[in-house]
Amino acid sequence: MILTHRNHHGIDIIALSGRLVIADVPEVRQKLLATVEQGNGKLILDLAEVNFMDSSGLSVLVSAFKAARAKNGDVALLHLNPTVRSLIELTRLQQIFAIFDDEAAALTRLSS
Amino acid sequence: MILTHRNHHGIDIIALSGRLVIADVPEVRQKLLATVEQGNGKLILDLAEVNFMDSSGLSVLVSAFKAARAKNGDVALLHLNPTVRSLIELTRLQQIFAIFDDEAAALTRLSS
Amino acid sequence: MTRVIRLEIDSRPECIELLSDALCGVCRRLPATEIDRINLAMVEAVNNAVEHAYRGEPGHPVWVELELASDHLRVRVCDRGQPMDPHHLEAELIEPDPADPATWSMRSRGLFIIRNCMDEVRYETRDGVNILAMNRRLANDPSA
Amino acid sequence: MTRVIRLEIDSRPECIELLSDALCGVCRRLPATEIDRINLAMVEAVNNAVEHAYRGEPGHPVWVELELASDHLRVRVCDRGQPMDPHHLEAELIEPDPADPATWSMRSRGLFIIRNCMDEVRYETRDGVNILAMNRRLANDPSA
Ligand SMILES: Nc1ncnc2c1ncn2[C@@H]1O[C@H](COP(=O)(O)OP(=O)(O)O)[C@@H](O)[C@H]1O
Ligand SMILES: Nc1ncnc2c1ncn2[C@@H]1O[C@H](COP(=O)(O)OP(=O)(O)O)[C@@H](O)[C@H]1O
Repeated sequence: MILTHRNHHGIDIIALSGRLVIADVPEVRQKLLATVEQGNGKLILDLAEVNFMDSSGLSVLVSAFKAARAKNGDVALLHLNPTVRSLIELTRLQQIFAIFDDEAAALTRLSS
Repeated sequence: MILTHRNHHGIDIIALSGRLVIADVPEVRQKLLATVEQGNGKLILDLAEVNFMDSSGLSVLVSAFKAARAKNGDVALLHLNPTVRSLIELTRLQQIFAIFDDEAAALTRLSS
Repeated sequence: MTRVIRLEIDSRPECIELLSDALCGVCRRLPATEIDRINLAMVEAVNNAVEHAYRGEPGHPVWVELELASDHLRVRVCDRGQPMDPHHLEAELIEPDPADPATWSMRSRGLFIIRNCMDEVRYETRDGVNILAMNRRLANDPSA
Repeated sequence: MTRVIRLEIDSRPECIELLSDALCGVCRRLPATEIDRINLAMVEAVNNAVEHAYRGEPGHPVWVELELASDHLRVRVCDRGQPMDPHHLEAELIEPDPADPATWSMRSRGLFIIRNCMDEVRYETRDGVNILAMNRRLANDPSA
Protein backbone atom coordinates (compact mmCIF):
# COMPACT_ATOMS: atom_id res chain seq x y z
CA MET A 1 0.00 0.00 0.00
CA ILE A 2 2.79 2.49 0.88
CA LEU A 3 4.77 3.12 -2.26
CA THR A 4 7.37 5.74 -1.33
CA HIS A 5 8.15 8.28 1.36
CA ARG A 6 10.42 11.27 0.85
CA ASN A 7 10.96 14.57 2.60
CA HIS A 8 11.24 17.85 0.75
CA HIS A 9 12.40 20.79 2.92
CA GLY A 10 10.47 19.58 5.93
CA ILE A 11 7.36 18.47 4.01
CA ASP A 12 6.65 14.74 3.96
CA ILE A 13 5.47 13.34 0.64
CA ILE A 14 3.96 9.88 0.80
CA ALA A 15 2.74 8.05 -2.27
CA LEU A 16 0.18 5.28 -1.80
CA SER A 17 -0.90 2.68 -4.34
CA GLY A 18 -3.52 0.06 -5.02
CA ARG A 19 -6.59 -0.26 -2.83
CA LEU A 20 -7.02 1.85 0.30
CA VAL A 21 -9.57 -0.30 2.09
CA ILE A 22 -10.23 -1.94 5.45
CA ALA A 23 -7.58 -4.63 4.98
CA ASP A 24 -4.86 -1.99 4.49
CA VAL A 25 -6.09 0.62 6.94
CA PRO A 26 -4.14 -0.41 10.06
CA GLU A 27 -0.79 -0.38 8.27
CA VAL A 28 -1.41 2.88 6.42
CA ARG A 29 -2.84 4.68 9.46
CA GLN A 30 0.16 3.70 11.54
CA LYS A 31 2.59 4.86 8.87
CA LEU A 32 0.86 8.23 8.36
CA LEU A 33 0.54 8.97 12.09
CA ALA A 34 4.18 8.06 12.70
CA THR A 35 5.23 10.34 9.85
CA VAL A 36 3.21 13.27 11.22
CA GLU A 37 4.56 12.66 14.71
CA GLN A 38 8.20 12.52 13.62
CA GLY A 39 7.94 15.39 11.14
CA ASN A 40 6.50 18.88 10.99
CA GLY A 41 2.92 17.79 10.45
CA LYS A 42 3.09 18.91 6.83
CA LEU A 43 2.05 16.03 4.64
CA ILE A 44 1.36 15.54 0.96
CA LEU A 45 -0.42 12.31 0.04
CA ASP A 46 0.12 11.35 -3.58
CA LEU A 47 -2.84 9.15 -4.52
CA ALA A 48 -2.06 8.81 -8.25
CA GLU A 49 -1.72 5.03 -7.94
CA VAL A 50 -4.72 4.54 -5.63
CA ASN A 51 -7.42 3.09 -7.82
CA PHE A 52 -10.02 2.26 -5.17
CA MET A 53 -10.85 3.72 -1.79
CA ASP A 54 -13.71 3.11 0.62
CA SER A 55 -14.91 5.01 3.70
CA SER A 56 -12.29 3.31 5.87
CA GLY A 57 -9.68 4.81 3.54
CA LEU A 58 -11.31 8.22 3.98
CA SER A 59 -11.10 7.76 7.74
CA VAL A 60 -7.35 7.25 7.45
CA LEU A 61 -6.99 10.49 5.52
CA VAL A 62 -9.05 12.28 8.17
CA SER A 63 -7.02 10.86 11.04
CA ALA A 64 -3.80 12.06 9.37
CA PHE A 65 -5.45 15.48 8.94
CA LYS A 66 -6.39 15.61 12.64
CA ALA A 67 -2.89 14.68 13.73
CA ALA A 68 -1.36 17.24 11.35
CA ARG A 69 -3.67 20.01 12.56
CA ALA A 70 -2.78 19.21 16.18
CA LYS A 71 0.79 20.22 15.24
CA ASN A 72 -0.43 23.27 13.28
CA GLY A 73 0.37 21.39 10.08
CA ASP A 74 -1.81 20.41 7.14
CA VAL A 75 -2.49 17.60 4.69
CA ALA A 76 -2.73 18.07 0.94
CA LEU A 77 -4.00 15.44 -1.49
CA LEU A 78 -2.27 15.08 -4.82
CA HIS A 79 -3.25 13.42 -8.10
CA LEU A 80 -6.71 12.07 -7.37
CA ASN A 81 -8.02 9.78 -10.06
CA PRO A 82 -11.69 10.29 -11.04
CA THR A 83 -13.02 7.48 -8.82
CA VAL A 84 -11.24 8.73 -5.72
CA ARG A 85 -12.08 12.34 -6.51
CA SER A 86 -15.77 11.62 -6.78
CA LEU A 87 -15.71 9.76 -3.44
CA ILE A 88 -13.99 12.74 -1.77
CA GLU A 89 -16.49 15.14 -3.31
CA LEU A 90 -19.48 12.99 -2.42
CA THR A 91 -18.42 13.08 1.24
CA ARG A 92 -17.46 16.82 0.98
CA LEU A 93 -13.95 16.22 2.23
CA GLN A 94 -12.63 18.67 -0.33
CA GLN A 95 -13.82 21.20 2.28
CA ILE A 96 -11.01 20.25 4.65
CA PHE A 97 -8.34 18.87 2.32
CA ALA A 98 -6.42 21.01 -0.11
CA ILE A 99 -6.40 19.09 -3.39
CA PHE A 100 -3.77 19.50 -6.11
CA ASP A 101 -2.90 18.03 -9.46
CA ASP A 102 0.54 19.56 -9.33
CA GLU A 103 3.15 18.70 -6.72
CA ALA A 104 4.87 22.11 -6.89
CA ALA A 105 1.57 23.83 -6.06
CA ALA A 106 1.02 21.51 -3.10
CA LEU A 107 4.55 22.19 -1.84
CA THR A 108 4.03 25.94 -2.12
CA ARG A 109 0.79 25.72 -0.15
CA LEU A 110 2.30 23.65 2.65
CA SER A 111 5.45 25.82 2.83
CA SER A 112 3.50 28.98 3.57
CA MET B 1 -24.24 -16.47 -30.98
CA ILE B 2 -24.90 -16.59 -34.75
CA LEU B 3 -23.43 -13.48 -36.27
CA THR B 4 -23.96 -13.82 -40.01
CA HIS B 5 -24.78 -16.42 -42.66
CA ARG B 6 -23.97 -16.02 -46.33
CA ASN B 7 -23.64 -18.36 -49.29
CA HIS B 8 -20.76 -18.18 -51.72
CA HIS B 9 -21.21 -20.31 -54.87
CA GLY B 10 -22.89 -23.11 -52.91
CA ILE B 11 -20.64 -22.92 -49.88
CA ASP B 12 -22.27 -21.77 -46.65
CA ILE B 13 -20.21 -19.40 -44.55
CA ILE B 14 -21.42 -18.91 -40.99
CA ALA B 15 -19.72 -16.57 -38.56
CA LEU B 16 -20.24 -17.18 -34.86
CA SER B 17 -19.39 -14.84 -32.02
CA GLY B 18 -19.03 -14.70 -28.25
CA ARG B 19 -19.11 -17.83 -26.15
CA LEU B 20 -19.84 -21.23 -27.69
CA VAL B 21 -20.94 -23.06 -24.53
CA ILE B 22 -23.75 -25.21 -23.17
CA ALA B 23 -26.21 -22.33 -22.93
CA ASP B 24 -25.84 -21.58 -26.66
CA VAL B 25 -25.45 -25.10 -27.98
CA PRO B 26 -29.10 -25.92 -28.78
CA GLU B 27 -29.56 -22.79 -30.91
CA VAL B 28 -26.25 -23.13 -32.74
CA ARG B 29 -26.60 -26.87 -33.37
CA GLN B 30 -30.04 -26.37 -34.85
CA LYS B 31 -28.85 -23.55 -37.10
CA LEU B 32 -25.82 -25.50 -38.36
CA LEU B 33 -27.76 -28.69 -39.01
CA ALA B 34 -30.50 -26.81 -40.84
CA THR B 35 -27.89 -25.08 -42.98
CA VAL B 36 -26.21 -28.37 -43.89
CA GLU B 37 -29.56 -29.94 -44.65
CA GLN B 38 -30.75 -27.12 -46.90
CA GLY B 39 -27.39 -26.61 -48.61
CA ASN B 40 -24.66 -28.69 -50.21
CA GLY B 41 -23.08 -29.79 -46.95
CA LYS B 42 -20.12 -27.49 -47.60
CA LEU B 43 -19.70 -25.27 -44.57
CA ILE B 44 -17.14 -22.73 -43.44
CA LEU B 45 -17.37 -21.72 -39.78
CA ASP B 46 -15.73 -18.37 -39.12
CA LEU B 47 -14.78 -18.40 -35.43
CA ALA B 48 -12.86 -15.10 -35.38
CA GLU B 49 -15.27 -13.61 -32.86
CA VAL B 50 -15.59 -16.71 -30.68
CA ASN B 51 -13.52 -15.99 -27.60
CA PHE B 52 -14.45 -19.01 -25.50
CA MET B 53 -15.51 -22.54 -26.30
CA ASP B 54 -16.02 -25.61 -24.14
CA SER B 55 -16.45 -29.29 -25.00
CA SER B 56 -20.14 -28.79 -25.70
CA GLY B 57 -19.09 -26.27 -28.35
CA LEU B 58 -16.72 -28.86 -29.82
CA SER B 59 -19.60 -31.33 -29.95
CA VAL B 60 -21.59 -28.88 -32.07
CA LEU B 61 -18.72 -28.59 -34.52
CA VAL B 62 -18.49 -32.37 -34.69
CA SER B 63 -22.21 -32.81 -35.25
CA ALA B 64 -22.07 -30.32 -38.14
CA PHE B 65 -19.12 -32.30 -39.52
CA LYS B 66 -21.04 -35.58 -39.30
CA ALA B 67 -24.04 -34.10 -41.07
CA ALA B 68 -21.83 -32.58 -43.78
CA ARG B 69 -19.99 -35.84 -44.38
CA ALA B 70 -23.28 -37.68 -44.68
CA LYS B 71 -23.89 -35.45 -47.74
CA ASN B 72 -20.33 -35.91 -48.99
CA GLY B 73 -19.59 -32.38 -47.85
CA ASP B 74 -17.05 -31.01 -45.43
CA VAL B 75 -16.58 -28.41 -42.69
CA ALA B 76 -13.68 -25.98 -42.56
CA LEU B 77 -12.84 -23.82 -39.55
CA LEU B 78 -11.67 -20.29 -40.16
CA HIS B 79 -9.85 -17.73 -38.00
CA LEU B 80 -9.33 -19.60 -34.75
CA ASN B 81 -8.10 -17.40 -31.95
CA PRO B 82 -5.31 -18.88 -29.79
CA THR B 83 -7.64 -20.08 -27.02
CA VAL B 84 -9.96 -21.91 -29.38
CA ARG B 85 -7.05 -23.25 -31.43
CA SER B 86 -5.39 -24.77 -28.39
CA LEU B 87 -8.67 -26.44 -27.36
CA ILE B 88 -9.05 -27.93 -30.86
CA GLU B 89 -5.46 -29.14 -30.81
CA LEU B 90 -5.70 -30.55 -27.28
CA THR B 91 -8.64 -32.69 -28.38
CA ARG B 92 -6.94 -33.52 -31.76
CA LEU B 93 -9.90 -32.26 -33.77
CA GLN B 94 -7.51 -30.66 -36.26
CA GLN B 95 -7.29 -34.28 -37.53
CA ILE B 96 -10.81 -34.10 -38.92
CA PHE B 97 -11.33 -30.35 -39.48
CA ALA B 98 -9.51 -28.41 -42.16
CA ILE B 99 -8.38 -25.21 -40.47
CA PHE B 100 -7.66 -21.95 -42.28
CA ASP B 101 -6.63 -18.41 -41.49
CA ASP B 102 -7.63 -17.26 -44.94
CA GLU B 103 -11.17 -17.40 -46.30
CA ALA B 104 -10.08 -17.74 -49.93
CA ALA B 105 -8.05 -20.85 -49.08
CA ALA B 106 -11.01 -22.36 -47.23
CA LEU B 107 -13.27 -21.66 -50.21
CA THR B 108 -10.79 -23.26 -52.61
CA ARG B 109 -10.60 -26.36 -50.45
CA LEU B 110 -14.37 -26.77 -50.18
CA SER B 111 -14.90 -26.09 -53.91
CA SER B 112 -12.70 -28.97 -54.95
CA MET C 1 -33.90 -13.25 -18.26
CA THR C 2 -32.87 -12.79 -14.62
CA ARG C 3 -29.80 -14.61 -13.40
CA VAL C 4 -28.39 -14.88 -9.89
CA ILE C 5 -24.96 -15.64 -8.51
CA ARG C 6 -24.08 -15.81 -4.84
CA LEU C 7 -20.59 -14.92 -3.61
CA GLU C 8 -19.50 -15.91 -0.11
CA ILE C 9 -16.44 -15.18 2.02
CA ASP C 10 -15.36 -15.53 5.60
CA SER C 11 -15.67 -12.35 7.69
CA ARG C 12 -12.03 -11.36 7.26
CA PRO C 13 -10.93 -7.98 5.81
CA GLU C 14 -8.44 -9.59 3.44
CA CYS C 15 -11.21 -11.58 1.73
CA ILE C 16 -13.31 -8.53 0.82
CA GLU C 17 -11.15 -7.86 -2.24
CA LEU C 18 -12.19 -11.26 -3.61
CA LEU C 19 -15.82 -10.10 -3.54
CA SER C 20 -14.83 -6.90 -5.38
CA ASP C 21 -12.94 -8.84 -8.01
CA ALA C 22 -15.81 -11.31 -8.52
CA LEU C 23 -18.40 -8.51 -8.69
CA CYS C 24 -16.34 -6.54 -11.22
CA GLY C 25 -15.99 -9.71 -13.31
CA VAL C 26 -19.74 -10.37 -13.27
CA CYS C 27 -20.49 -6.71 -14.13
CA ARG C 28 -17.80 -6.41 -16.81
CA ARG C 29 -20.26 -5.38 -19.50
CA LEU C 30 -21.41 -2.28 -17.58
CA PRO C 31 -19.73 1.11 -18.00
CA ALA C 32 -16.71 1.55 -15.70
CA THR C 33 -18.29 4.32 -13.64
CA GLU C 34 -21.33 2.13 -13.05
CA ILE C 35 -19.15 -0.78 -11.91
CA ASP C 36 -17.25 1.59 -9.60
CA ARG C 37 -20.32 2.77 -7.74
CA ILE C 38 -21.90 -0.67 -7.42
CA ASN C 39 -18.59 -2.08 -6.20
CA LEU C 40 -18.17 0.76 -3.69
CA ALA C 41 -21.69 0.25 -2.30
CA MET C 42 -21.08 -3.47 -1.95
CA VAL C 43 -17.71 -2.98 -0.24
CA GLU C 44 -19.22 -0.52 2.26
CA ALA C 45 -22.01 -2.95 3.09
CA VAL C 46 -19.58 -5.86 3.47
CA ASN C 47 -17.28 -3.72 5.64
CA ASN C 48 -20.24 -3.07 7.95
CA ALA C 49 -21.11 -6.76 8.15
CA VAL C 50 -17.50 -7.62 9.04
CA GLU C 51 -16.88 -4.68 11.41
CA HIS C 52 -20.27 -4.19 13.05
CA ALA C 53 -22.49 -7.23 12.59
CA TYR C 54 -19.63 -9.60 13.51
CA ARG C 55 -17.66 -7.01 15.55
CA GLY C 56 -14.50 -7.73 13.59
CA GLU C 57 -14.57 -11.44 14.40
CA PRO C 58 -13.42 -13.80 11.64
CA GLY C 59 -15.01 -17.21 11.11
CA HIS C 60 -18.49 -16.05 10.08
CA PRO C 61 -20.11 -16.07 6.64
CA VAL C 62 -20.75 -12.90 4.65
CA TRP C 63 -22.42 -13.40 1.31
CA VAL C 64 -23.53 -11.27 -1.59
CA GLU C 65 -26.33 -12.14 -3.96
CA LEU C 66 -26.12 -10.48 -7.36
CA GLU C 67 -29.29 -10.51 -9.40
CA LEU C 68 -28.72 -9.43 -12.99
CA ALA C 69 -31.69 -8.39 -15.06
CA SER C 70 -31.91 -6.43 -18.28
CA ASP C 71 -32.83 -3.17 -16.53
CA HIS C 72 -31.43 -3.47 -13.01
CA LEU C 73 -28.81 -5.05 -10.81
CA ARG C 74 -29.84 -6.06 -7.33
CA VAL C 75 -27.14 -6.58 -4.69
CA ARG C 76 -27.99 -8.19 -1.36
CA VAL C 77 -25.28 -8.23 1.30
CA CYS C 78 -26.11 -10.77 3.99
CA ASP C 79 -24.76 -11.80 7.38
CA ARG C 80 -25.87 -13.77 10.45
CA GLY C 81 -24.44 -11.32 12.98
CA GLN C 82 -25.93 -8.64 15.16
CA PRO C 83 -28.73 -6.76 13.39
CA MET C 84 -28.37 -3.06 12.68
CA ASP C 85 -30.74 -0.43 13.99
CA PRO C 86 -32.36 0.56 10.66
CA HIS C 87 -32.32 4.23 11.70
CA HIS C 88 -28.63 4.31 10.83
CA LEU C 89 -29.71 4.09 7.19
CA GLU C 90 -31.20 7.56 7.30
CA ALA C 91 -28.26 9.31 8.95
CA GLU C 92 -27.16 12.44 7.15
CA LEU C 93 -23.59 13.28 6.30
CA ILE C 94 -21.76 15.52 8.75
CA GLU C 95 -20.54 18.50 6.69
CA PRO C 96 -16.80 18.77 7.26
CA ASP C 97 -15.94 22.29 8.37
CA PRO C 98 -12.25 23.22 8.46
CA ALA C 99 -12.92 25.56 11.40
CA ASP C 100 -14.76 22.98 13.51
CA PRO C 101 -12.80 19.90 14.64
CA ALA C 102 -16.03 18.27 15.82
CA THR C 103 -16.97 17.78 12.16
CA TRP C 104 -13.73 15.98 11.30
CA SER C 105 -15.44 12.66 11.73
CA MET C 106 -13.60 9.45 11.18
CA ARG C 107 -16.75 7.38 10.75
CA SER C 108 -20.37 7.27 9.61
CA ARG C 109 -19.90 7.72 5.89
CA GLY C 110 -20.55 4.13 4.75
CA LEU C 111 -24.33 4.11 4.70
CA PHE C 112 -24.44 7.62 3.21
CA ILE C 113 -22.17 6.44 0.40
CA ILE C 114 -24.35 3.38 -0.18
CA ARG C 115 -27.50 5.50 -0.42
CA ASN C 116 -25.81 7.76 -2.92
CA CYS C 117 -24.41 5.01 -5.13
CA MET C 118 -27.59 2.99 -5.41
CA ASP C 119 -31.18 3.80 -6.36
CA GLU C 120 -32.96 1.93 -3.58
CA VAL C 121 -31.63 0.59 -0.27
CA ARG C 122 -33.53 -1.52 2.26
CA TYR C 123 -32.45 -3.35 5.38
CA GLU C 124 -34.23 -6.29 6.95
CA THR C 125 -33.60 -9.21 9.25
CA ARG C 126 -35.31 -12.48 8.46
CA ASP C 127 -34.72 -15.86 10.12
CA GLY C 128 -31.52 -14.59 11.69
CA VAL C 129 -30.15 -13.29 8.39
CA ASN C 130 -29.52 -9.55 8.06
CA ILE C 131 -29.94 -8.34 4.50
CA LEU C 132 -28.92 -4.99 3.08
CA ALA C 133 -30.72 -5.02 -0.25
CA MET C 134 -29.64 -2.46 -2.84
CA ASN C 135 -30.98 -1.88 -6.31
CA ARG C 136 -29.41 -0.08 -9.23
CA ARG C 137 -31.43 0.73 -12.32
CA LEU C 138 -29.48 0.23 -15.51
CA ALA C 139 -29.60 1.77 -18.94
CA ASN C 140 -27.33 -0.94 -20.41
CA ASP C 141 -28.31 -4.57 -20.16
CA PRO C 142 -25.47 -6.26 -18.20
CA SER C 143 -26.34 -9.66 -19.64
CA ALA C 144 -26.46 -8.59 -23.29
CA MET D 1 -1.94 -15.96 3.04
CA THR D 2 -4.64 -18.26 1.72
CA ARG D 3 -8.00 -16.75 0.89
CA VAL D 4 -11.22 -18.47 -0.17
CA ILE D 5 -14.31 -17.33 -2.03
CA ARG D 6 -17.32 -19.45 -2.81
CA LEU D 7 -19.43 -18.86 -5.92
CA GLU D 8 -22.86 -20.43 -6.20
CA ILE D 9 -25.45 -20.64 -8.97
CA ASP D 10 -28.59 -22.54 -9.75
CA SER D 11 -28.13 -25.55 -12.06
CA ARG D 12 -29.14 -23.67 -15.21
CA PRO D 13 -26.91 -23.40 -18.30
CA GLU D 14 -27.41 -19.65 -18.59
CA CYS D 15 -25.95 -19.08 -15.12
CA ILE D 16 -22.63 -20.78 -15.87
CA GLU D 17 -21.31 -17.65 -17.56
CA LEU D 18 -21.68 -15.81 -14.24
CA LEU D 19 -19.27 -18.30 -12.67
CA SER D 20 -16.81 -17.73 -15.52
CA ASP D 21 -17.03 -13.96 -15.14
CA ALA D 22 -16.57 -14.14 -11.37
CA LEU D 23 -13.65 -16.56 -11.65
CA CYS D 24 -11.93 -14.40 -14.27
CA GLY D 25 -12.38 -11.37 -12.01
CA VAL D 26 -10.89 -13.16 -9.01
CA CYS D 27 -7.97 -14.43 -11.12
CA ARG D 28 -7.36 -11.11 -12.92
CA ARG D 29 -3.73 -10.90 -11.79
CA LEU D 30 -2.78 -14.21 -13.46
CA PRO D 31 -1.51 -14.39 -17.05
CA ALA D 32 -4.35 -14.61 -19.58
CA THR D 33 -3.44 -18.13 -20.75
CA GLU D 34 -3.49 -19.31 -17.14
CA ILE D 35 -6.93 -17.77 -16.56
CA ASP D 36 -8.15 -19.40 -19.79
CA ARG D 37 -7.21 -22.92 -18.74
CA ILE D 38 -8.50 -22.60 -15.18
CA ASN D 39 -11.76 -21.13 -16.48
CA LEU D 40 -12.13 -23.90 -19.06
CA ALA D 41 -11.55 -26.62 -16.45
CA MET D 42 -14.12 -25.03 -14.15
CA VAL D 43 -16.70 -24.66 -16.91
CA GLU D 44 -16.28 -28.32 -17.93
CA ALA D 45 -16.76 -29.45 -14.32
CA VAL D 46 -19.81 -27.22 -13.84
CA ASN D 47 -21.28 -28.44 -17.16
CA ASN D 48 -20.98 -31.99 -15.85
CA ALA D 49 -22.67 -31.12 -12.56
CA VAL D 50 -25.56 -29.47 -14.42
CA GLU D 51 -25.88 -32.08 -17.20
CA HIS D 52 -25.01 -35.31 -15.44
CA ALA D 53 -25.21 -34.92 -11.65
CA TYR D 54 -28.56 -33.10 -11.91
CA ARG D 55 -29.55 -34.60 -15.31
CA GLY D 56 -30.19 -31.15 -16.76
CA GLU D 57 -32.70 -30.28 -14.05
CA PRO D 58 -32.72 -26.65 -12.83
CA GLY D 59 -33.37 -25.72 -9.20
CA HIS D 60 -30.29 -27.33 -7.64
CA PRO D 61 -27.17 -25.68 -6.24
CA VAL D 62 -23.81 -25.84 -7.99
CA TRP D 63 -21.00 -24.09 -6.19
CA VAL D 64 -17.33 -23.43 -6.78
CA GLU D 65 -14.79 -22.85 -4.04
CA LEU D 66 -11.71 -20.91 -5.12
CA GLU D 67 -8.76 -21.12 -2.78
CA LEU D 68 -6.03 -18.61 -3.66
CA ALA D 69 -2.58 -19.13 -2.25
CA SER D 70 0.78 -17.70 -3.29
CA ASP D 71 1.81 -20.81 -5.21
CA HIS D 72 -1.42 -22.51 -6.24
CA LEU D 73 -5.08 -22.06 -7.02
CA ARG D 74 -7.47 -24.76 -5.89
CA VAL D 75 -10.89 -25.03 -7.54
CA ARG D 76 -13.58 -27.27 -6.08
CA VAL D 77 -16.74 -27.76 -8.09
CA CYS D 78 -19.50 -29.14 -5.88
CA ASP D 79 -23.03 -30.47 -6.31
CA ARG D 80 -25.59 -32.53 -4.38
CA GLY D 81 -26.69 -34.61 -7.35
CA GLN D 82 -25.96 -38.10 -8.53
CA PRO D 83 -22.33 -39.10 -7.88
CA MET D 84 -20.05 -39.90 -10.79
CA ASP D 85 -18.32 -43.22 -11.27
CA PRO D 86 -14.72 -42.07 -10.61
CA HIS D 87 -13.47 -44.33 -13.43
CA HIS D 88 -14.71 -41.71 -15.87
CA LEU D 89 -11.83 -39.53 -14.68
CA GLU D 90 -9.27 -41.83 -16.25
CA ALA D 91 -10.92 -42.17 -19.65
CA GLU D 92 -8.56 -41.52 -22.54
CA LEU D 93 -9.34 -39.31 -25.48
CA ILE D 94 -10.71 -41.01 -28.57
CA GLU D 95 -8.33 -40.06 -31.40
CA PRO D 96 -10.46 -38.58 -34.18
CA ASP D 97 -9.72 -40.37 -37.45
CA PRO D 98 -11.17 -38.80 -40.62
CA ALA D 99 -11.54 -42.27 -42.14
CA ASP D 100 -13.42 -43.78 -39.19
CA PRO D 101 -16.83 -42.27 -38.34
CA ALA D 102 -16.88 -44.23 -35.08
CA THR D 103 -14.19 -41.86 -33.76
CA TRP D 104 -16.20 -38.74 -34.53
CA SER D 105 -17.42 -38.64 -30.99
CA MET D 106 -19.72 -35.90 -29.78
CA ARG D 107 -18.98 -36.46 -26.11
CA SER D 108 -16.43 -37.54 -23.52
CA ARG D 109 -13.95 -34.73 -23.83
CA GLY D 110 -14.79 -32.76 -20.67
CA LEU D 111 -12.85 -34.78 -18.10
CA PHE D 112 -9.90 -35.18 -20.48
CA ILE D 113 -9.79 -31.41 -20.90
CA ILE D 114 -9.96 -30.91 -17.14
CA ARG D 115 -7.05 -33.31 -16.54
CA ASN D 116 -5.00 -31.48 -19.14
CA CYS D 117 -5.70 -27.99 -17.87
CA MET D 118 -5.01 -28.66 -14.22
CA ASP D 119 -2.10 -30.26 -12.32
CA GLU D 120 -4.11 -32.47 -9.98
CA VAL D 121 -7.71 -33.64 -10.18
CA ARG D 122 -9.60 -35.66 -7.57
CA TYR D 123 -13.23 -36.63 -7.21
CA GLU D 124 -14.97 -37.53 -4.00
CA THR D 125 -18.41 -37.69 -2.45
CA ARG D 126 -18.78 -36.69 1.18
CA ASP D 127 -22.02 -36.23 3.14
CA GLY D 128 -24.01 -36.17 -0.09
CA VAL D 129 -21.79 -33.53 -1.70
CA ASN D 130 -19.86 -34.46 -4.84
CA ILE D 131 -16.60 -32.58 -5.15
CA LEU D 132 -14.36 -32.35 -8.17
CA ALA D 133 -11.21 -30.87 -6.66
CA MET D 134 -8.64 -29.44 -9.05
CA ASN D 135 -5.32 -27.85 -8.28
CA ARG D 136 -3.17 -25.60 -10.41
CA ARG D 137 0.38 -24.75 -9.38
CA LEU D 138 1.28 -21.14 -10.07
CA ALA D 139 4.48 -19.32 -10.81
CA ASN D 140 2.86 -15.92 -10.23
CA ASP D 141 1.23 -15.12 -6.92
CA PRO D 142 -2.45 -14.35 -7.75
CA SER D 143 -2.89 -12.36 -4.54
CA ALA D 144 0.21 -10.18 -4.90
N1 LIG E 1 -24.22 -4.38 9.25
C1 LIG E 1 -24.32 -3.68 10.42
N2 LIG E 1 -24.62 -4.31 11.57
C2 LIG E 1 -24.72 -3.61 12.69
N3 LIG E 1 -24.55 -2.28 12.80
C3 LIG E 1 -24.25 -1.59 11.71
C4 LIG E 1 -24.12 -2.26 10.46
N4 LIG E 1 -23.82 -1.32 9.54
C5 LIG E 1 -23.75 -0.16 10.17
N5 LIG E 1 -24.02 -0.29 11.49
C6 LIG E 1 -24.08 0.82 12.48
O1 LIG E 1 -24.32 2.03 11.74
C7 LIG E 1 -23.28 2.97 11.96
C8 LIG E 1 -23.03 3.79 10.70
O2 LIG E 1 -22.48 2.96 9.71
P1 LIG E 1 -21.66 3.56 8.49
O3 LIG E 1 -22.43 4.70 7.92
O4 LIG E 1 -21.37 2.46 7.55
O5 LIG E 1 -20.34 4.17 9.09
P2 LIG E 1 -19.18 3.48 9.92
O6 LIG E 1 -19.27 2.00 9.74
O7 LIG E 1 -17.95 4.08 9.35
O8 LIG E 1 -19.45 3.93 11.34
C9 LIG E 1 -22.08 2.15 12.42
O9 LIG E 1 -21.19 2.90 13.20
C10 LIG E 1 -22.77 1.05 13.21
O10 LIG E 1 -23.07 1.47 14.52
N1 LIG F 1 -20.56 -34.60 -12.32
C1 LIG F 1 -20.92 -35.79 -12.87
N2 LIG F 1 -21.86 -36.53 -12.29
C2 LIG F 1 -22.21 -37.70 -12.84
N3 LIG F 1 -21.65 -38.22 -13.94
C3 LIG F 1 -20.71 -37.55 -14.57
C4 LIG F 1 -20.27 -36.29 -14.06
N4 LIG F 1 -19.30 -35.85 -14.86
C5 LIG F 1 -19.13 -36.77 -15.82
N5 LIG F 1 -19.96 -37.80 -15.66
C6 LIG F 1 -20.00 -39.00 -16.53
O1 LIG F 1 -18.73 -39.10 -17.19
C7 LIG F 1 -18.89 -39.10 -18.61
C8 LIG F 1 -17.71 -38.36 -19.27
O2 LIG F 1 -17.78 -36.99 -18.93
P1 LIG F 1 -17.04 -35.92 -19.82
O3 LIG F 1 -15.66 -36.37 -20.10
O4 LIG F 1 -17.16 -34.61 -19.11
O5 LIG F 1 -17.79 -35.85 -21.20
P2 LIG F 1 -19.31 -35.58 -21.56
O6 LIG F 1 -19.92 -34.89 -20.40
O7 LIG F 1 -19.22 -34.74 -22.79
O8 LIG F 1 -19.88 -36.93 -21.83
C9 LIG F 1 -20.23 -38.44 -18.85
O9 LIG F 1 -20.82 -38.81 -20.05
C10 LIG F 1 -21.02 -38.91 -17.64
O10 LIG F 1 -21.53 -40.21 -17.85
